[in-house]
Order: sequence, then C-alpha cells, then structure tokens
Amino acid sequence: MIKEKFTFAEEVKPQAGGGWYLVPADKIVEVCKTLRDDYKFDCLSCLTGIDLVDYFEVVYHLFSYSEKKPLVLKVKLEKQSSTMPSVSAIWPSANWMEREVFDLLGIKFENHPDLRRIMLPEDWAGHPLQKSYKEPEEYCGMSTKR
Amino acid sequence: MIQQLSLLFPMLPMWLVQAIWCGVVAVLLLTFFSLFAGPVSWLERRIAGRIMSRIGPNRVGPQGIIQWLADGVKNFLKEDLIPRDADKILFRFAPYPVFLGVTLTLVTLPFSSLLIGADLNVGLLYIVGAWGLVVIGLIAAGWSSNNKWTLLGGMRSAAQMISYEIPLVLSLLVVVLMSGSLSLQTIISSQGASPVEWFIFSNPFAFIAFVIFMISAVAEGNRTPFDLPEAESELVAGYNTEYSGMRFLFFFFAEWGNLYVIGALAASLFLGGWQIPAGWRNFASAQGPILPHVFEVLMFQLKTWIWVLLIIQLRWTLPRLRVDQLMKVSWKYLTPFAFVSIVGTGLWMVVFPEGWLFMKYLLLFSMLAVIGYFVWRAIWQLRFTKSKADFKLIV
Amino acid sequence: MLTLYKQLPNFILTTKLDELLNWCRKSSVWYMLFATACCGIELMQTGGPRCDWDRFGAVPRSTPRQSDLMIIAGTISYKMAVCTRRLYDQMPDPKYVIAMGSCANCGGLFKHSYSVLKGIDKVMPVDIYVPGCPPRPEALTDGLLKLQEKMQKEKFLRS
Amino acid sequence: MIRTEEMTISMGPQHPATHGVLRFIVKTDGEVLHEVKPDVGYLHRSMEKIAEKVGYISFQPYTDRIDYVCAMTCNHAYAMAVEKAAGISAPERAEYLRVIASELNRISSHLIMAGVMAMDIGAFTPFIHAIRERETVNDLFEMLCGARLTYNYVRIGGVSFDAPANFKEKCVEFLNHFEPIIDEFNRLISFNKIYVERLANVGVVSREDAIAYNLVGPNLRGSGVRFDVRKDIPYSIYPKIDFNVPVGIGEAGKVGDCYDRYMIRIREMKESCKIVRQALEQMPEGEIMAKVPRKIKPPVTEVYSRCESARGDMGFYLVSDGTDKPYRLKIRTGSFSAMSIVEKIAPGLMIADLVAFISSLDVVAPEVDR
Repeated sequence: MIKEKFTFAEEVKPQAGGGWYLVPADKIVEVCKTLRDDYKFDCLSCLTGIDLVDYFEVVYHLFSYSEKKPLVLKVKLEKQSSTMPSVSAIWPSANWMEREVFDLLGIKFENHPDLRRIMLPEDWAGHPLQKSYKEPEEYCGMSTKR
Repeated sequence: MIQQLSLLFPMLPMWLVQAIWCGVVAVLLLTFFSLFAGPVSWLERRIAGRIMSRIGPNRVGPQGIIQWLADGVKNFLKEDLIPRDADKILFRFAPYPVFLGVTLTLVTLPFSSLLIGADLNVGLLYIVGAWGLVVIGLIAAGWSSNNKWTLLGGMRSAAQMISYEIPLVLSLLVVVLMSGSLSLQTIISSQGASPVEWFIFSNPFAFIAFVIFMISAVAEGNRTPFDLPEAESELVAGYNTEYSGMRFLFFFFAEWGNLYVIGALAASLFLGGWQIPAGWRNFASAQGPILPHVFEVLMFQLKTWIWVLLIIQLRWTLPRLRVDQLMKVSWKYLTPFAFVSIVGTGLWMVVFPEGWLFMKYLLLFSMLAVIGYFVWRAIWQLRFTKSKADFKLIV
Repeated sequence: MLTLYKQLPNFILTTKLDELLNWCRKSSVWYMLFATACCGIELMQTGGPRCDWDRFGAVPRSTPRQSDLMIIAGTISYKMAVCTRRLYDQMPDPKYVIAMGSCANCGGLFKHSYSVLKGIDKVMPVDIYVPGCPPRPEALTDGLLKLQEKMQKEKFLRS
Repeated sequence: MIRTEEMTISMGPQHPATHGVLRFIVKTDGEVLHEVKPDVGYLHRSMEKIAEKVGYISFQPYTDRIDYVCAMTCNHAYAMAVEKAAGISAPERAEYLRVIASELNRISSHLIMAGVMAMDIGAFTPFIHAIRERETVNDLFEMLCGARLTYNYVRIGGVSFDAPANFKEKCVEFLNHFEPIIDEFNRLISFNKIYVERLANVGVVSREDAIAYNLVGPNLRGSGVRFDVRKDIPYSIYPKIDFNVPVGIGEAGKVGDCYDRYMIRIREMKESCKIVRQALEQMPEGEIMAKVPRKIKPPVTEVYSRCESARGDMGFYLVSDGTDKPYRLKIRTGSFSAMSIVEKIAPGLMIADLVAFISSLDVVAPEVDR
C-alpha cells in the first residue's frame, strides 16, 4: 500500500528477517504524517540510528494498535550533513528517542523542540555510538581506566 | 507545697525557694520526658517490626532496649553541621521552640491528684498556647535551612497545624462546657472512675468531639496519616532535612514527646484521667498515704499508653494524605462537626441536666463493640498470617 | 587515690570512654536511602524481613545530613559520580562508605563501558568493599558487621 | 499585594521517591507543579556499545542488568532476538521453563512496584510485606539457577539449568500461598480509603496520549488499550495458555489514572499465577538446550523482537553483520517512553501527586538509561 502511495519509497526485502521501506530524508515527515493519519500507524515504537561507517541509517519501527501490524522505515543519511527533519510533531514519543539518537550518534534533527543531550552530561565530548568513537582518558578529573 | 518548703528552709528568701522548686520540677519533667521519648522510639520500632513481620532492634542491650541511648549518644557525637547559606541564628534557634512547645505542656498534665507541675486555672488554654509554639519552630527550621524541601515542609506544617488547631480547640471547648472549668484537675474531678461517668460517653456530641480531638491531635503531632511536613517520600525529610546531630535529636524528641501529650490529654479530658474506683481508693488509703497516688498514676499511664500504642499502630498502617485532602478534612469535616458538637452538647446539657444514663451505656457498649471488632479482626489477621505467611521454602 | 590515678597509664580513661562511645556509634548506624542500580533491590531486601538491619540499629534516613553510612549500591556513571561526591560531602562526620557490588568496587561488568566510573574509590574513600554482582543480603550484612568492628576499634576521642 | 513566585527544585538524583537515580527539574508554585522536566542518564551504562564489543553470548549477563527488577523477561527478549536472527529454536521444555521463570519474575517485579507505590504514598508496611513475598520468589529462582537477582537463566537456545526435582511442588506450594497473600495485600492497602483517594483521578493518561507517547505494558493497558504482546504478537508458549489481560476501567476515577495502573499490576499478578500453574501442568520432559555453536554467527540480517516484560513491550533491535558480535543492538524499553510522558501529564499536579504518578508508571532507572 505504501508502495502505491509513495513512489519514491524503495522497498527492501532481505533474505532473512522482515523488509523495510527506504525513504529519502526530506520526505520522511510527509510519509510519517500520511502513515499516521491514513494508515493508522498510531505508534512509533522505536526510533534508532545505526552508524554504517560511510553513512548513517535512521530506523523507524512503527506499529498500528488498531490493526496490530508493524512497519519499518529507514532513512539513509550522509555523514557530512547528518541533519534530518524531526518527526516529534507527529509522534510525541519521538521527542526523547531523537534526543537519544542525537546524543549517542550525533544526528541532528531539525525542528526538534528540545534537542539536548539526554544520556550523557552536557559537557561530554563526542558521540559514543559512532564506530570511530575513542574513549577519553579522563572525565572531570576522574580517570576512566582501572 | 511551696509554703511547706519555705518552712523547711526558713533562712532562704521566698523567691529563691520558688526558683529552686521550679528548677526541681523542671528537671523532673524533662527527665520524665526524655525517659519517655527514648524508650518509646525503641518501642515504636519494635512494634513497627512486628507489624512488618520483621524483628526490630534487638542487639543493643537486652532485646535492644537501650537502642535509644545509643542513638542519642551517636547523634550527640556527630558533627554539628550548619549549611553555609542557612540563616545561622534562626537555624540554631529553631529546634528549641519545638522542644519547648512540647515540654511546656507537661507542666499542667495531671499525673495524679497531687502530681502536677502546676494546676493552672487556665490550664487548657495554656496547653493549647504552648503547643502552638511548635509551629514556630517548624517554620523557622523550614525557612532558615535555605533548602526548598525544608521550606515546603515548613509551609506545610504551618498550614496543617494552624488549621488543625481550630477543630482541636473547638473539641476541647466541649469538655470545658461540660466541666465548667479550664483547669485540668477540675476537669478530671468532674468526671468519675467508671466509664459512664467519663466525658466521652456523657452524650453523643462529646463522643464526636473526642473523635475530632483524636484526629486533630494526631495531625498536630505530625503523625502518619498527617505526617506531611516530613513526608519522607515527597520532601526528603521535610523541615528537618538539613538538621544533623544534636539539633535533629530535638525534633526527634519532640515528635515522640508529642505522642505522650496527645495520649495524656485524651486520657485526662475525655477518659477520666487518674480517677480510680472508690473501692480501690479505700483499699489504698488504708495502706498508707502514698498508695492511692501510685494507683492514680498507674491508671493515668494505662489510659495514656493505650492511645500512644494506637497512634503508633496507625502510623504503620495508614498511608499519607495529600495537602488539599488534609485541608479538606480539617475545614470541611472536622471544623463544622466540632461546632455541631459544641452546640449539641450545650443543648444536651439543657435538656438532660442530670445526663441520660441509657445513652451513656449505649455509647459505652457501642465503643466496646468497636474495640471488640478491632481485637477480633486483629486476632483473625494474625491467625491468617500465621497460616499463610509463614511460608518456608527449603532449598 | 590521686596517686593511684597518676600511676595508671594515662590512656586508660580515654580508652574506656572511647569503647563506650564507639559502642554507641556502631549500634546506631543510620544509612542513607540511596541506591543507584541492581544492588539497590538487594539493599531493599536487606532491610526487609529476612535480614532486617533494624536489628543492628541500622535504619534508613533519606537525607545525607542525618546518615552515618553511605552504601554505594550499584553502578556509578560519571554523570552520577559528581552528585555522589556531593552527597558524600553533605554527610556530617564521622561518616563511612560501603561499596556494594562489583560496579561500585571496580566497575565490574561495565569495565567496557565509556560512561561508567571504574570504582567508587576514585571519588571518595571507601571503608568496606562487598563483592558480588549483586551481593546477597547476607554478604551485605556481613559488610555492616565488619564496619561495626572497624568502628569499635577506632580511637574516637584521641583522633 | 500577595505575589507568588515560581520555585525551581531539583528532585533527585538522590531522592527517596525517584526509584534510583532519576532527576526531575520541577518548577512549582507552592505545592502545585508548573513544569516538570525529567533529567535522565544518571545510570547510562552504555549497554548498546558494550554489546558491540563483547559479542552475542557474552552479552547475555548484561541483559539482566537492563531491568534488574524483572531480569528474566529481559533475558528472554534478548535470547529471542538472537534466536530469531541466527535461526535457532529452543526446545519445548526450555520454552516452558522460560515462561515459568518470566511469570514468576513478573510477580516479583509487580510486588516491588506495588510495595514502592504504597511507600511513596506514605505507608511503609505494605512495602515490607511485598519484600517478604519477593524473598520467597527469589528462593524459587535460587532453586532454578542459583541467583537471586541477576539470573542469566534464559540463554540463547534454551535455559541454563533444568528445574530441580521438587521444583514443581515448591512452585505450586508457593502459588497456593501467594494467591491469598494478594487478597491480604489488597485488604491492607489497595482498598484503603486514603490510598484510593490519593490515586484516583491523579495523573490521568488518556488513551490517545498513551499510544502517542508509546506507553507500553501495564501503563498502556491502564489507559484502556487492550494490548499485550503475549496475546497479540504471541511468542514462546503463550498461545497454548489461557489467561486474561486486565485493562483499566476507571474503577475509582477516570480511566488511565494512577489507581488503574496500580490495580492492573495487582490483577496481573493473579494472571501470572494462573499462567505458572498451567505451564507447570503442561511442561513436557526433554532437552533444555538446543545445539548452539560456541560462537554464534547469525547471517547478515536485522531483527526486531518484542517481548512482554513487567514494564511492558521490550524490544531488541539487532543488526548483524555476519560476525560473532552484533553490529548494532538497540534496546527499546518501556520505562524510557514512560518517563517522557511525565513532562506532558505532570503540570497541574501537586508534588505528592508527582511522586504517585512516577511510581504508578513503574519506572526503573537503568531501563530508562540502559
């Protein structure tokens, strides 16, 4: 169904596991809004990012409570810009999840109401879930080695 | 008493004798007070332990009975900490009004027909006034600590104690109405030894007044259904969050001292105080002059301790009210009912100047029925818990 | 009498008094209601019916001002370590620390983690280490008894 | 002229009512809250990065620590995710043991919740009673796997130990003992007038909010949504077992208030007893561990597996790149989203209500931060 509606969405079906739709970053808000309003995907159960060395992937796990059906969306994101629109206006639950992705992976979300670090202290350097992350020697005078 | 003393020491001036006498009484009362507050804190922990199927302190002394002593000494040895940003003078001052407010009430508590610090003719008024000092200390503690939790605790205690003072005083007025006096000894002497002669059973409105008195007294003492000022899960420790060591101990003392004051007031105002049956009195008087007083003291303690234990049990059973509910209870229920009971008692005294024996017995038996149900239920629950809760898994 | 007193070694009096005071202190260890992670549940169980720390006179206090003992129950992240040190500073002397569980001892399982402090002794002095992940309530109780032994041996007056 | 001023209070990280190390930056006018900003991350232990470092099998013990109050279901959820990715299927007896362990742990977790809830409302005794019952559940777990809190019992491909010989009798004995205890607990606190008044109509989460904020598990059902992963996306042996899913009906106030969320947990304990009884009855003999290679290397794939933990739908999103270490493991937990709704619901409540609201959401700090 999503295939007919959004011609730009690319359906990916790997050999094992479920498939997903690849959506361009600038279209994600539009797609999500339609999915929520017309296809009853009323819940964003998981939003996360993956650092694939060359690029980021942002993964949306949607769920429809009325039809009890999941749907996976993915967005490819270039490392240079690493900025994409936020869906927190569509699902409020995205607010914290996007903050977490920003905190741990460094992906910036535009139009996010409150994009701050959530897990790590404000003065933390770097985004630890990036594959290139190196642990600092000390934090606030506390050595990180044992 | 003072006259006799000045006869004993004729060389001393009158004012010095009076001062010495006051000092002796004060020391006696304070000793009694601390000897009550300490062990009762141990007792409370043991009772709490029993209620929670734990044991409670039992390592310090036989069955842990001097636990309170260790607690006291330890707190005495702790660093006396005053937060940097606190209002230092007020911070140091705050525990004393709390302590004083509770101890001053002891002066007019009649332990027997003779044992009383001072039988003031405005005794009841004095007690209410002295008790009011507590709230000053609590607000001062809350304000001076310069901590938002303590501030909230202090404000809560102010709101709570001032609003509960009203139903408390109104319910006391019922007693004043019936006895025609503010002096505690007169109030007790106008009651009798047998339960039907107590004020609590004299008419239904007095009974209501007693219930109101108990509820608002528990609220005045900051005990659990109303322990909002120090609500542990909400305000960390409320007004005493920043207090440590000895200063904290003063609050600690006052809390348990309050318990005794509540019990003693309930016993003397509504339950006949130290009155003992005439038969006992005759028997005791035949043995000597001391024994009647011993009996009286024991009777008074018995009545007091029943309420102390009841309040302890309440604390470990009930959850806490919210602030608005607390205010609602006071202003919407207790205060109007207290007025009703005053008017009702007045009318009752006009209609039945000699009292109505049937109603007295009816109230007595309904009270006994409530107590009986309580005991039965407690026993039932104990049996249930024994059969079901003593579950042992041998692994 | 005075000569007899002078003949006595001059530390006897303070030693006896020390013992008494130490006995009082050790019999009333109030610990702070503070738990960070998994060990917190075992700490609750320790206060529960089976172990019942109340027997030893140890009761939880929710404010650091009134507590003598801080039990670091669980993992301390760097973000938390700053607050933990502050809590420690808020406690009045004499104060003690029990590091409960591997995380508080040395980082434990989370030695691979980028955000976990590898041992609470990096930010505050620790008196008793209780190993385990998490330690059983019995082990923690043993820790308390060891702490009491330590308190009893201290020279409180002469320090 | 009386002028009131907003007061900013930092509630936590060490506060008796914040269940570990949550922190709320609270703006209040007296007792009434104007704004509540949860500040989490005080227990961020970087589980997801650790998973990338230690590999599939070694990560199993860490799953205990994600949600230590209900560790079995975390074990189970992770094992399910890896099994799904690697194409392993656990033997039937192992599945039964997993379900028994999970449900017993659900009981102990809900006991903690109910007890802590009562403690936050001001009654200390029910908490200790709950702890007492939890000890007996812990004894059962000790029989099963030797641990009391962090079990590491459910492994990839099965369970680590078979049930001892007298486990079934002990378990039934426990259930016979425990079911009346729930009633006793209810008599003690659940139907207490003050308790009901404190919880009813407080922190009402509407059905729409609950879904939009992605509340899961008992919190979602408290708002009247009949959704349980065990029923609606069945896994393990749950399809073979008959049980009910309690849903909030607003018995004391509005649907979705704190009391509803509390009572759902009480009812779920009874349902869990039912499930354990049935599972014990049906449990077959046989193997407890499938053939699992020493180094699990799932093919290049990604799975998202969901499991009903005590705090609701627990999701493991696993991306594998064909090596023995996960490329990315995202742990989606119920408490994380439950915390995010505090900001929405809390304004207008009182401080005492906030405490009740947080504990009714049953938030466990490490599950928020991971």
